Amino acid sequence: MIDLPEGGTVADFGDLDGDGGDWQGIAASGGRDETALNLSLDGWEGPLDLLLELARKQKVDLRQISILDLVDQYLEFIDGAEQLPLEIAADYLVMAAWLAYLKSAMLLPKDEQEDPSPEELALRLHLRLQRLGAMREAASRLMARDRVGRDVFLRGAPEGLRIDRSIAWQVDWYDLVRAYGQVKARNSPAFHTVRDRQVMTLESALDRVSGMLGMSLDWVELREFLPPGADARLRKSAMASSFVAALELARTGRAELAQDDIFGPLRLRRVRASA
Amino acid sequence: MSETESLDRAVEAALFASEDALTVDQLATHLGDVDKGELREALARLVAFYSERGIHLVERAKRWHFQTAPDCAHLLRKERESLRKLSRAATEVLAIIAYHEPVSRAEIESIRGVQTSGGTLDVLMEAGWVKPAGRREVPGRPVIYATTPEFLRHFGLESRRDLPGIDELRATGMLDPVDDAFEAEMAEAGSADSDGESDS
Amino acid sequence: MSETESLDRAVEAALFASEDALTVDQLATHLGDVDKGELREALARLVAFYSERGIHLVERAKRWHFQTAPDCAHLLRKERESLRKLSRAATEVLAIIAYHEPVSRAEIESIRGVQTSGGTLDVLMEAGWVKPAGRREVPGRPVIYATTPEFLRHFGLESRRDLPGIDELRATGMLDPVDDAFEAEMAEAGSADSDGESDS
Repeated sequence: MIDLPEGGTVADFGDLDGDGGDWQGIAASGGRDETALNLSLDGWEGPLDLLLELARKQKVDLRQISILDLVDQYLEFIDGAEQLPLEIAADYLVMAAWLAYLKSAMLLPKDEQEDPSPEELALRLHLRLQRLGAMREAASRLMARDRVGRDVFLRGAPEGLRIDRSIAWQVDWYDLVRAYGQVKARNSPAFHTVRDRQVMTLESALDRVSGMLGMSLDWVELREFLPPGADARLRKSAMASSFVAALELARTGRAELAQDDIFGPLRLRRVRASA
Repeated sequence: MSETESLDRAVEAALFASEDALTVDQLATHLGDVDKGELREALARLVAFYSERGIHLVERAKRWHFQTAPDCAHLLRKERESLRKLSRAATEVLAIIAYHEPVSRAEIESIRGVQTSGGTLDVLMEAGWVKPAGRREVPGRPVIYATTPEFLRHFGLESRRDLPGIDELRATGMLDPVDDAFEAEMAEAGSADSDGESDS
Repeated sequence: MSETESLDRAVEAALFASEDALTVDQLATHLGDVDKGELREALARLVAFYSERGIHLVERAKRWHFQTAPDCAHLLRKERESLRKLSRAATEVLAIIAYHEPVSRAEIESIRGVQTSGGTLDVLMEAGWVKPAGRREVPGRPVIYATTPEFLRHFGLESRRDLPGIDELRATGMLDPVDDAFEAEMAEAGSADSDGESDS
């Protein structure tokens, strides 16, 4: 087993017994890394965590720890931890390698040092440890507060405040009457009447046009054949029928057609009997 | 802090946090075998202390608990009115009742041309606009419904005779062509019907 | 009974009876639109009135509730199931979220130097202490986390300003990212070098 003293100021963290769950005392089902680490490393959560605990062992302010000492302690610890399962060891070994490099770099004369300088690397490590340490401290102070359900308690059996909602239904006179109108309209028998629409049949147009042609020898505009005073719809129908009648009369040789320009007025004239 | 004060505080906290009313015995055990005589004195002091407050310490069937002062009880239940528009189905049923009262549910349905759920009538009765008005003396003796004085008040009517007649409705275009009404009906069916009326 | 007494009793009763802590707004509405200024005065009077009692009136995250006095804990604890204890990982993650919020999982991990299993955040969210608080508008749009009013209530904090030591941590740069701190240190070292002797 790895022999490490208990962490100093973090007594409130109880996860050193290796159960690995997020709630102490609840069977471990937690993260793969946590479970594995706890089994073999007594609860150290990764290399940074281990480094922080080692740093605390120097018993000085975190701001004054010796990085060189820390590197030595870490490497010594990893050396001693022989039976680490490989998959857990990986992170720790990467850190060990990096620290070994850092140490050798720090021992080099200044002008042989590479960029970034080992001092800068060490400073970064230092800053990270400080921040992790600060959060760990804060967490333990937070956990030590008077907590609801542990130190202070809420009312055991509150009566409860109730808001009973009653509904005030809204409808106005217009909605009411209109609704009735719609019911009546929907359900009263509906009578559909087809309006009597005035049309001029082709036969009557033929009669009318040929009759009217007989009365004149001159050209007459097609328009003149329409019944006077007819409403718009009848006029349309009469125009269509009269046009077809005109064509028919022309086809059978009883009338001549003339149109001076496209869409111009269409004119008819009776064909005089050659006989 | 005096010893009695400290005991009072402990009793107070224990009764406050307890989910059940506690007997003197339970309290005594709970607080670490306090003398029961002292405990009773503490309870008496607390009853007096809280007698004018919004919460009282009371004993019921030898068990002690805190409860809201009776005159503050109304604060715990608060009525809140929310306005809601009457659904189309309910409005139609209300209109039919108003024009045809008294009517049975079957008659309402035959006028509306669709089934009417019981919930719709309940809403109208809850609103206070419609009430049962006896039974029709026909087989099955169905309940018949009529409007209430509250209905007239709500719509500002002197009497039901003030409702516009069919001819007036037609004149104002309220008797829409069937297609329009049908379209509106379909639109309504699309939106969820809040009082559960199913128009089939 | 004077008017202030009557208001005090009403506030007392409502807060005693409520299952949840109440904001001043909620209280005002519930008590029938009481003036909020007067309400705050009543709350202040009640805080003072109960300060020496076994139960205290406290404000957490702008919500008010009664709870037992902390020094009565030993009397009440024994019958209670003691709180499940959080794992070290979960307490650290909680602290990091509380002191840095809002913070992404990657940021939490960079402080802890170890991956955070999803289960740890789940535990904190299930406890009701942590909630997702949107996404950080950086590539990948990671979810960011923050604490809840329930967190403040559980740990007896009026607001995040009451987090233990937060002012000092902020002043010493402990809540700044390592990169920022590093830049600052280097800048400082640079200026120190320039007015001191340079050794290379």
